[in-house]
Amino acid sequence: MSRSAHVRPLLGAVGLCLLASWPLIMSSPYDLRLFTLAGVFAILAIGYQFIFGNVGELSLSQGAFFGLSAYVSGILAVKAGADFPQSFAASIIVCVLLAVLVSIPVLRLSTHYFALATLGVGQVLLLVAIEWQSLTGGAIGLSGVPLPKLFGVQVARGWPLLLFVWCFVALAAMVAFQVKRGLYGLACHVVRQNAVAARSLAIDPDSIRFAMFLLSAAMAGVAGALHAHTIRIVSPEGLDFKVMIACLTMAVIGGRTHIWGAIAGALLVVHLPEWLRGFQQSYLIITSSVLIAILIVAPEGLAGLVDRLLPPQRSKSPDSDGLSPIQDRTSDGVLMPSETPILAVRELTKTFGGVHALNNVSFSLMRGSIAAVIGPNGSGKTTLVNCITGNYRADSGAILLGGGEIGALGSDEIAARGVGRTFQNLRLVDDMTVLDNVAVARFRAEAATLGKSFLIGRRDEKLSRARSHALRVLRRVGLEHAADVNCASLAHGTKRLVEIARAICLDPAVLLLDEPAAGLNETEQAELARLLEALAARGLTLLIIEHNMEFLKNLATHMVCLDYGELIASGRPSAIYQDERVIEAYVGRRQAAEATA
Amino acid sequence: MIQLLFNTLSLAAAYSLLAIGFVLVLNATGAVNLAHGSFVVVGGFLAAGLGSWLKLPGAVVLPIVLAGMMIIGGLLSLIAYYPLRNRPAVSVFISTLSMSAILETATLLIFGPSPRVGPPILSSGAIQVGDVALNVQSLSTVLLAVVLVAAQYVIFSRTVLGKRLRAVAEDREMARALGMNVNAMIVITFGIAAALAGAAGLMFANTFYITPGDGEAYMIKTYVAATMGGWGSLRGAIVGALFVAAFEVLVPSLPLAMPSLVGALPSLEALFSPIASTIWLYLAFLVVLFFRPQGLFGEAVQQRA
Amino acid sequence: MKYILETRNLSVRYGEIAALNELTMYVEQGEAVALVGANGAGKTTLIKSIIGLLALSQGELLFDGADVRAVTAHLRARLGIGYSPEGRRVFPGLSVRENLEVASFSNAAETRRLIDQMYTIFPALKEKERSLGWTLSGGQQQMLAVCRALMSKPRLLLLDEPSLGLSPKLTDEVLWRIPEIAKAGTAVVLAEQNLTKALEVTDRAYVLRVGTLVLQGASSELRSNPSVRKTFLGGL
Amino acid sequence: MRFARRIMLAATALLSSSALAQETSLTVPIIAPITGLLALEGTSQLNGANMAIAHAPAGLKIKSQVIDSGTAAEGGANALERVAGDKSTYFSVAPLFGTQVLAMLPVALEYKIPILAPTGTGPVTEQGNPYMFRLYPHDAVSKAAHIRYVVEELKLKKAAILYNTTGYGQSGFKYMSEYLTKVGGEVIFSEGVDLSAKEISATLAKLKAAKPDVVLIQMHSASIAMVVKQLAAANIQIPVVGNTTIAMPATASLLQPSELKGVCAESASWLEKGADAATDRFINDYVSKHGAMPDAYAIQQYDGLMMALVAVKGGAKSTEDVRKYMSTTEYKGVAMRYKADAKGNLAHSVVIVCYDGASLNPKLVKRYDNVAGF
Repeated sequence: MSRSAHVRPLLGAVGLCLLASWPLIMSSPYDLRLFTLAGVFAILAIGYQFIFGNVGELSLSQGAFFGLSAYVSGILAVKAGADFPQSFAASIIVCVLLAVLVSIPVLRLSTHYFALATLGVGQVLLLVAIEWQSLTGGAIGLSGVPLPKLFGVQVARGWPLLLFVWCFVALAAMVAFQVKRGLYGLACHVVRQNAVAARSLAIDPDSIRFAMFLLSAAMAGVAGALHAHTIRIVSPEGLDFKVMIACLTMAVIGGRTHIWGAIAGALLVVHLPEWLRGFQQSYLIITSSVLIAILIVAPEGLAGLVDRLLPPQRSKSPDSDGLSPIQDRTSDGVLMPSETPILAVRELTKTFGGVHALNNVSFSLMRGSIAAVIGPNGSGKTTLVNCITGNYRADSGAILLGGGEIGALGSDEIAARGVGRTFQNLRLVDDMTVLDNVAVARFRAEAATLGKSFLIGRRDEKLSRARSHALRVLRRVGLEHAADVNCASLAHGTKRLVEIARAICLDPAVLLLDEPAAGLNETEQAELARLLEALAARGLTLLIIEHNMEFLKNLATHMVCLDYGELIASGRPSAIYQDERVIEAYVGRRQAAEATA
Repeated sequence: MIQLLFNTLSLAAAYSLLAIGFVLVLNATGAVNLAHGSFVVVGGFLAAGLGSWLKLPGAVVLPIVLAGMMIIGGLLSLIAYYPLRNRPAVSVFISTLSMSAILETATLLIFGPSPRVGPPILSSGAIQVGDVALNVQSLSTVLLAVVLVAAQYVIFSRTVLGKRLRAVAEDREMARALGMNVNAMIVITFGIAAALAGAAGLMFANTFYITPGDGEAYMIKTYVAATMGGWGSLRGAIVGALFVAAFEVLVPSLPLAMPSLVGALPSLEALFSPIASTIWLYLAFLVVLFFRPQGLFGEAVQQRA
Repeated sequence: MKYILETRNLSVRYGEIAALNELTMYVEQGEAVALVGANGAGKTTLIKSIIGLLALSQGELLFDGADVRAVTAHLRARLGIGYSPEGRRVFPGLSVRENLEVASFSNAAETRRLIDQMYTIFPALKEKERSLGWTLSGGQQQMLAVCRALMSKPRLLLLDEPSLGLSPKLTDEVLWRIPEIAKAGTAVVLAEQNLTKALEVTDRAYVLRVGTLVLQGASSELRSNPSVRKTFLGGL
Repeated sequence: MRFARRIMLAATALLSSSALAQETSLTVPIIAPITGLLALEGTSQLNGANMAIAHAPAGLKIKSQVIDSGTAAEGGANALERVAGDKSTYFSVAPLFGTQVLAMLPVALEYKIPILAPTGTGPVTEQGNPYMFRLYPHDAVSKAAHIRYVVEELKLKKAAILYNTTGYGQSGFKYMSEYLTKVGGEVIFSEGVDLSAKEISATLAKLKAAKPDVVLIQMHSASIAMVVKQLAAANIQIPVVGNTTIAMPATASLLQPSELKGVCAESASWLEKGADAATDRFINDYVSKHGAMPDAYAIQQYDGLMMALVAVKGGAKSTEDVRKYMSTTEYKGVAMRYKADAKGNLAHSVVIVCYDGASLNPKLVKRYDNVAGF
């Protein structure tokens, strides 16, 4: 840690110096040209990281946007005599418009269907470019695209063009940096790693994916326009699948989430074949072998390799002192247990392939109460939680939150209305700190948007507020000391607490906990019970799924028992513990028979 | 028109071999093998080389091609899949793409850049059936594809090895825990996939010739067929192949089926050019996915909830 | 006395989390042993580490007196460890018969004989012989999973939660075969949440709690031991 | 004896080194697409260029540098930029791939370096670039001859045109349809086929239904062979006049002589043994090295590069000298006489060859010299 703390900044400085001195040392026009082209592709790859890296979608249309933008720029410049700012702007706009159009049918598809559908976009554009000869010049393309001209100043080839392009690289890197570092970037990270968890935190993965797709397209637009004005010809080769492959290779080889990884990937993928040109045809074999070797040695790309050798230093958590206090729904302390049900489930039924996972289940929760759902494995407890939180859609029945029907809402919307949850199999983001895992729950409350994240100043105020809020929640659950630790390195019990803290940070009215005590030792269980009681005392309503009766014994104020999807008992714990059907469901019929005999 | 239907069938037969191999690997490893198109190239050149050297028909050369391709497929899995098996799926995406560049460049270096013609499966020429001349090559392509698909079916449903290959594809961890050597099974699966693609290469090399750069087009068609049919479904792969072949042959020949319509509106002709048909294929693909996001046949294995 | 299975201070970690803590246990030839404990006690972890799907972080694992820590899962299975996993995991696209065939490493005639033997244990499977795995009911799948594990003629059979999701009647049907199997010479390790039934069908039992062994003894004794119920069920 | 031999060796070494001192050293960059979809034509180009270097006039010390331009549009331009600054580089061989040449033109202009490209695609010499030299007849030239042969010799006017949807195919189609209309002919069917398309029976069925007198083709090697083969297989007895690729030995070897019966092709150049010593030397060396007759790309590249080498041998000391020589001098190569017009087009002859159905070697049937476009 301390070694890498010193080495990383040094490495960064050396890398930057190397990057800056590269064209100074290798200063032949040829080297400058390659460096310029690498810059163009770096922009393309940085843009691709938004969709492929930030939200982890394998899009194969980045090349199509790149080629399209080149065509728009080229056609406007050659046929309409547009100047650079015009053709540049138009290219980006056209790309974004196409992205909007494409995203309607395509964004809802999953993985490979998405990949192929986006690939299809490129193929169609390629064919159109070849066929529409009057506009595009057909297969041979359109030549005579001028060098960029800005405010009447011609950007000459060589150094000026190189600097011009790399200014855009810097700009793209800054945009990417802005998007990644704020609360919005955190939300993207959660969407990529765990879309279900994101929804439970009132983050809509779809709208984030949509925004990232458009941003990727816009960046491809920038790169495509610069490409047209750099190589000064537009042709169908720009739309070829090979461009997409090159872009994907840059992102994977460099590292899909690090900005500098995209730049390194672009430099490498552009230069590698050039360095090996001397081998005539065989250079392709060598280049490909090198790529496979890099994949094997550095599975997370060059950036990932550096991270593995020199783990990044964690930024210190913010000092919550000195920040203005935040409104906290649960901390008002005015909401006393009342007799109005905050959450009511009416005749809920859910079947999976003919098997009733839930059959006509009804119950309701009073504000500030702690209810427990018990039942043997496979009795439908988790299904019940998933129905309430909108992860499953019930076949029939109603779910009312504060009197309003929520059964038809998406899970992010339900979370936004005040239903927080934890998961039986923990759904934390392992490569994020505890603090950030919790802070991301403030996404909705802070109204973080992509647009606002562009304008982040020295630091993201929203993120700072979210973090200090999160820190306060962590303090409440006794995890303040672990705030800067990566979740991956936490013990199981601590992870459970982090998930609870994250759900509390959402500031919910109802909190659903799926087996919160599983894997906790007795001391931890006792602490958890105290915490949950304290939360309930502040007006939070709790619904706990649990096997551990010991844990529930003194905690729950109300209990329901499920067996084979049916609610077989409901009432005070003391009554439930005596219920014959419950004992039978749990311990097995024979024993129950013996007990009564 | 019968002739065209027949050509569609023959093309679809060859594409099915490709798509089936692609899906076999997909199911066994969960990985997309983007070097699959290059197997066609390598197999095609192998067939063309052997055919012109031995002066024997394709059916005789076929066993050698199948054996050679099994070895190449197995080797590919050891280089491009095995070291990356626990890595993100997209790593295999890139490594198999790189392998495809290696395979095609090696083919270029060994055989040169000229297109090559493969030996006919049985013989060239045509059989006259009524007033339709059925090309022997097309006929034998369909026949051979049916034989190979049947052989593939027999292997996978009748032999213990085949059943184990299926078991590995369905649940790798469980297969391992029951004593099956999963890594060896995956190597064999790659081998079978490569052999089927090589056989397709042998068929294509005679009718359409083969050049070292042909892999990408075959790859994309295979990818479309496998996805359209439903990710991981073998039945879907065959239907997908039929779909792709139909858009290649039948759609561009629609003006022949309804000459009056096209005659009335001459500008319509452009809508049935081969290029336009390819565009229609992708649009049809989008439409299929819009209504059936899991492809025509859905995911291969249905789980009981 | 040579044990068919023995663990010494066996520990398993998931990352930094200890899932099993210095577990020492043994299984004798021909006996049925229960592993009981609530959810998350580490039963599945132990079973998976015995078959080789999870690596030990420390400790020893002896099968038939030989150290098998370095032996990969598929070779452990061939050495004679049968495994029926939690959640059954029958091969969904294979027929019942095929599910059995792939797990046998004997010659064809012997495989046929074994399959017939399985059908006599669970006649319900014979009726479904040609049906694909996924179309079976939960109970049938469980029977299939048990039979499949027996196809390699194991000397040790690992059963992980065979009662999960089964009705009491079906649970009985599956669990009551265990004494038979053990009597035929195959030692059985049964991981079960259903305490009562587990203790009914086994000779000895180990009680786990959060990765640690808390109790052990003859099943018949444990059944009447009140602290078992308490450990297992908490306050019930 | 041994001593004497040693002296002899030393003497020869001395002699050769003094000869070396008088040699002109130059670097010849050969930029060609030797991988990818145009690898076949690009390799012919490379073979022709290598042969020219092997046959270079005495007194030139040539270092050749082969650079693959691949398939990307900027492939040629990158490569040119790499070699252009070199003092010993007087000119460069450029790819036959029109798009790449177009991208190279601004670079050539900037470095004032002549580029020699055996491409027929129209626009490359329409950019007013004095450093562009086209070694291959302009499509306007070859297609003019193509159409003249069809209309004047074969007396056929109702044509179906098939072409690949590449720059090469589209350019050929454009000129053919334009010229055919000008001389009173008619294009009654035309279709562009993707280079990677394989199954073309639908196109051929439509072609057959259109009942043309003649089939005109502008396609790459595998595509045109496929068309010829399937026309023969379907027994469609319509005369075929194709482009140069069907006259390439590599293409002919894909077909049976019978399938080629009656097929004619336009080609830039046609060599026959015995014409003169230089031609024989070229053919013999080429065949012995590559096992096949040179095709038009190899021949045109050989002639064009040789012309530039002769310029250097003749005293050209700079890129500018080479440009002057190339644009003003008439040069007789093995295939034809080359004389640049104002736009840098060097080749103006076209031949028509036909297959007789008995061999895979076509016969010359018509030569058009100094063809102008319509």
